[in-house]
Amino acid sequence: MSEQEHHIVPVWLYLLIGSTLLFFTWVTYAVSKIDLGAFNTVVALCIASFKATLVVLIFMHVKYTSEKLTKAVIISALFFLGLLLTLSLADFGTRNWL
Amino acid sequence: MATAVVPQQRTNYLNAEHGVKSWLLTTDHKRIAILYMFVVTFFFFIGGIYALLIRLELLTPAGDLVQADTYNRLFSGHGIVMVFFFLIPVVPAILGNFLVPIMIGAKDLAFPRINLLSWYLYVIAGGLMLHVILTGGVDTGWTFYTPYSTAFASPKVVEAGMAAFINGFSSIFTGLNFIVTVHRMRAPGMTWSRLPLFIWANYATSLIMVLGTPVIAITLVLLVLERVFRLGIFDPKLGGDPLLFQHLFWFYSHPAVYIMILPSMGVISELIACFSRKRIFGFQFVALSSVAIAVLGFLVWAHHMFVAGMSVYAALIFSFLTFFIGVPSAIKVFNWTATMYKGSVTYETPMLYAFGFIGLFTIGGLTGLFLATLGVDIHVTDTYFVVAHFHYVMVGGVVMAYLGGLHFWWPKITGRMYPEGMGKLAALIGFIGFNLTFFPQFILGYVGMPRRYYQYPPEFQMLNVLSTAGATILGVGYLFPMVYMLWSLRYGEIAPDNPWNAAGLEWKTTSPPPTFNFHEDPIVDFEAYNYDELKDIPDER
Amino acid sequence: MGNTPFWPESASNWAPGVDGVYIFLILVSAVMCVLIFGAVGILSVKYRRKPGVQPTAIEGSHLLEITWSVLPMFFFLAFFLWGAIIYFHERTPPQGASEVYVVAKQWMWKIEHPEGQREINTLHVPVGKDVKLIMTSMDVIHSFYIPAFRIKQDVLPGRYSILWFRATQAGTYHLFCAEYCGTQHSGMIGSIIVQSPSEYQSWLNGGSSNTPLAQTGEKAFAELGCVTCHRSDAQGRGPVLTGVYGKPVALEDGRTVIADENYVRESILDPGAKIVAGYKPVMPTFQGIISEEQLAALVAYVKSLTPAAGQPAGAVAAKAAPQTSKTGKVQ
Amino acid sequence: MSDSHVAVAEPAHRELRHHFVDMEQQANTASLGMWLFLVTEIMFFGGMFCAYLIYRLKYFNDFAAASQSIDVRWGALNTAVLLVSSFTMAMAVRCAQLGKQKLLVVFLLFTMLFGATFLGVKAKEYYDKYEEHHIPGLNFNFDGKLLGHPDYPVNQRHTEMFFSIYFAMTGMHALHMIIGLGLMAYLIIASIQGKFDTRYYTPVENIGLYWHFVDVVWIYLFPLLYLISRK
Repeated sequence: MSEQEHHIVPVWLYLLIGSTLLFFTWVTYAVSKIDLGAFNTVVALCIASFKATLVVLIFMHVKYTSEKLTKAVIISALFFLGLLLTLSLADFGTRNWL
Repeated sequence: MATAVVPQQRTNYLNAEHGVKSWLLTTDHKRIAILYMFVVTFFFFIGGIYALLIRLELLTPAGDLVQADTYNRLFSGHGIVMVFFFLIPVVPAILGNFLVPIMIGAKDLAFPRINLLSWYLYVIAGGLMLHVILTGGVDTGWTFYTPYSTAFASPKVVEAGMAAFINGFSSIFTGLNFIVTVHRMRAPGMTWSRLPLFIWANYATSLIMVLGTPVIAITLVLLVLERVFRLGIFDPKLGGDPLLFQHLFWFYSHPAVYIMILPSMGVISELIACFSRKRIFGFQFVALSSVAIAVLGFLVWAHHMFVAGMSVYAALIFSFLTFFIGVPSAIKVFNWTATMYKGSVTYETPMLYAFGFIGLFTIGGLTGLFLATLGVDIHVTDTYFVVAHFHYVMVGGVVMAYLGGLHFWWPKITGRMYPEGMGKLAALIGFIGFNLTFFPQFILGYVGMPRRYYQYPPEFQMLNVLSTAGATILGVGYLFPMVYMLWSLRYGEIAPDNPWNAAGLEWKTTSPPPTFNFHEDPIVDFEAYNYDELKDIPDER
Repeated sequence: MGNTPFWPESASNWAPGVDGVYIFLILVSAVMCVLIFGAVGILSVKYRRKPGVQPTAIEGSHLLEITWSVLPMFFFLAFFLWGAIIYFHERTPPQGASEVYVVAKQWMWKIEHPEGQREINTLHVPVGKDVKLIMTSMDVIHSFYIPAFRIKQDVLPGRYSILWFRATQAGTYHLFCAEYCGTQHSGMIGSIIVQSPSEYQSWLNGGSSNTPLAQTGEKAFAELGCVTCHRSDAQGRGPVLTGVYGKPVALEDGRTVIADENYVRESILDPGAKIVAGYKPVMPTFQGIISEEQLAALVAYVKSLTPAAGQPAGAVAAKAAPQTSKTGKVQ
Repeated sequence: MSDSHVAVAEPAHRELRHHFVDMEQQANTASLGMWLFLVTEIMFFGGMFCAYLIYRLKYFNDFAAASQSIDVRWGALNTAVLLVSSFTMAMAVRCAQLGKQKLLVVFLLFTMLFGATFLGVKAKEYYDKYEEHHIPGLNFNFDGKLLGHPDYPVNQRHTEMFFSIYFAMTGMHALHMIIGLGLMAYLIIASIQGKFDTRYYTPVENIGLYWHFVDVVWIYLFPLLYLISRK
């Protein structure tokens, strides 16, 4: 980031995020022991996405960048990844329908 | 802009430094473009020789010129070399590399050393492919379909796959470089609405390179893992689903045809504007249609798989979506045509190529509709109809545009004019030869001749003979420019800075440009294609 | 056959429809070509450079842009719908079609008729009868293509691909492999011989006496020991197979699948994949034990098990489920 | 050729490349380039996630059984190790921003240490799989039982596919880690040589982005590969 505007994240925030991430890793592990049926996977992926979002926003400074382009780049990557997964599933998921 | 100095005495990017090292270690985008031109042309030759041998074998119904296995290696080599080593890099890596920074008023691409790395990756991949060719070749077709490639084909498929993999990274880095350059390196005043359409087209292409190419890269890695270590991913014998390979392959390889055609469309926009002396009709629509094609291109890939055993519902979805990509392509053709309205049209060689492009691309695009239509596709897919269709788009379209663009910017690149009369003749020969080669293949396809056949029932011979005859004319049409272009390097007329009296930043610098492109940092205070402001300048020469 | 054809022969129920869309497409394309090339020709000549005449700056026209974006969509929609309807019919084989099994391998087509006739690279079919091909491959992907019928279907290893048609014109037609499959790809060709029903009948009757496919399957069913568990009285360890084909089957994990050819095939080769509700996964796999031909015979036999008169189809399986307690659930 | 634009404001930084106007443009350019590279990485791993997703849905029971043969404790430990390394990397970038060169080296060393720990644990896991004959294509033998039917074996081929995908994904991830360690070593050398200051620390920042990305991939790999229907 540029010298004028680069944001120095305070150490306490990094520590907080770091420990939150570790805590939720433990949560993932603990929840996996409980039988929630199909929701085990849902919960695990939700936690993973939460953790990933924290890493991207704080550790990777996306929250602090004034550059909209960075956000656009990330969103478009997720969009096209979503296309790959959903349109492939459109085939594999409906093959036995007929 | 200073114009008083005699062109020959000025230092330019060609004579700024001398020696092999100054070329092989250069980070100047213009020199790298020249490096690409050498290697890409070389691979075009290799692919062309393959094409020639294929057409010779198909002259007679019996398999008589070569062995069946040899023939399979011929069409596979032709496909791999032409797609990965010619069509994908030809316009972006040569013309794009040379022009993108100049057209936006930058000194170089954003990452000059990565640009050179791209070229080296391309050369390494090309060397690997050449090694495959010289040690027996690969027999999978350019599509590498599993389980044939992972369990049956010649073991060379591993090396060929790696060649395509490495080449993919060359393409990724070029695309990445272009996107960053367009975002970050524009000269003061060069707003997005002032960007030439060639830049828009290359930007859209770069999006596909960055988003699509990694998927083919990992697919090839998985293919190699399955082939070498028998990791079960695609092979049904190991529990896999071969259709997954086809999905992943076409997720890249369908958008890849837009990697090939989009920059060519950008070239055509430049040519038509210049030789009609007008701003492109519906500029914003043409610009945005490039981006629309890039995005929609990712929604249609499975139309290659209608008979592959895919879900009926998925086929319906993909067929439906495929038609939408016809719209932005049609927008381009209509707008190019409308640009000539109330223009001042001249018929220099580049314009003839542009006419040729519109003709061939229109036919190629319309036959694309046939293939998007499910019932018809079932009959014509995997036949010569498909072969004809994609040659109309990819060879008719891309090569026409490349040659048109090369003639147009030749004075800028080399500082010499090409011989105009020979140029026109070559354009005409190429157009006739092309149609004679590939139009009969539409008929062949609908009659039912499958592609990748080395021998065929005798009733198909007549059309195949026509096609082979056309191919020889086409070969002349492509070789001829190479001869007179080389000739012009020494004997061609010295080119003025702006021989076409064209708009655009690249014509505001000297021919050839200096190492950092401009003698003074440009400031853009004019719209793209401001031909109405150029009209008072007297006719050149 | 020295004459050069410019149009393929038309010999199946699909040909008129496909040709219809194709001609429609050609007409629309031809009109488009005339319009575009005409416009390019006229504009480029009319507005060629003339001394003293300056070009007029024109920005564009939103109305025009919208018109030529939206107008083609109606044509596109027509192409899509027409093509999709044909395709949907092609993918929904009718009841009562004669079911022929096709096994593709490098580089030949092995064909087995329900009556037990076997052919290689040749397929005899009668005029006017629905024929359904149940195809699989022993090695790589092939594609069964009959240009005169306008139909094509890839043949994949490890599963059945279905294709159906009704021949309308007697004659001999090309059979091609349309998916590249190795050295002799272009040699993997054959003929489709379409005969009048009477000729076809005499072809069927000729030659050595054949055992019908389902009967071969029945024999294999006994020899392989299938019959010990899959008893017809609902007392076996496996589900009753009578009347199962074509009906929905409730699975242990709560899903329901239609028992089509691929389901029967999978159940023989990978019995653990879809366990019928109320049964234990005790069946051993037959992967690698039986050949594609035996498998085809078994599938044909299972399909032939229609319930006796008065007993509604599928009733047995449905009845059997509730009385056996469900063992664990798969999640 | 005059670079008059640049020369007016302040003396050009020694790391300013010829084709940029100032350090800000150069840093923004490099940052965008890195983000786009990460996009390609997302799509690269995306291909494998696609394969994983489809086969997981298709062979759920076999995948679940195979997944349970992996020791989840090692996976959880590795997740924690990698998250901590991400934290130290973030701290390293912070030191670079503030010009604390010595501390920068210390944090980079810690990041390398945790990265190496991750790889060590991964190697141990791989070795366990080798001992258990769970390496596909290499005398693979899986004697797990079908979920809910302890007497009935799972489909060998489909569990083998799970391990194919497991090794492909974790292997590709580990390769990225190894490359990351190499880049980290470069950063340490460069910062000891004094290449970075508060106006130029782009390599630290970009390699940091790369490292966090590799972490994010693992955040998904852990539940997807280790925790399929674990009870």
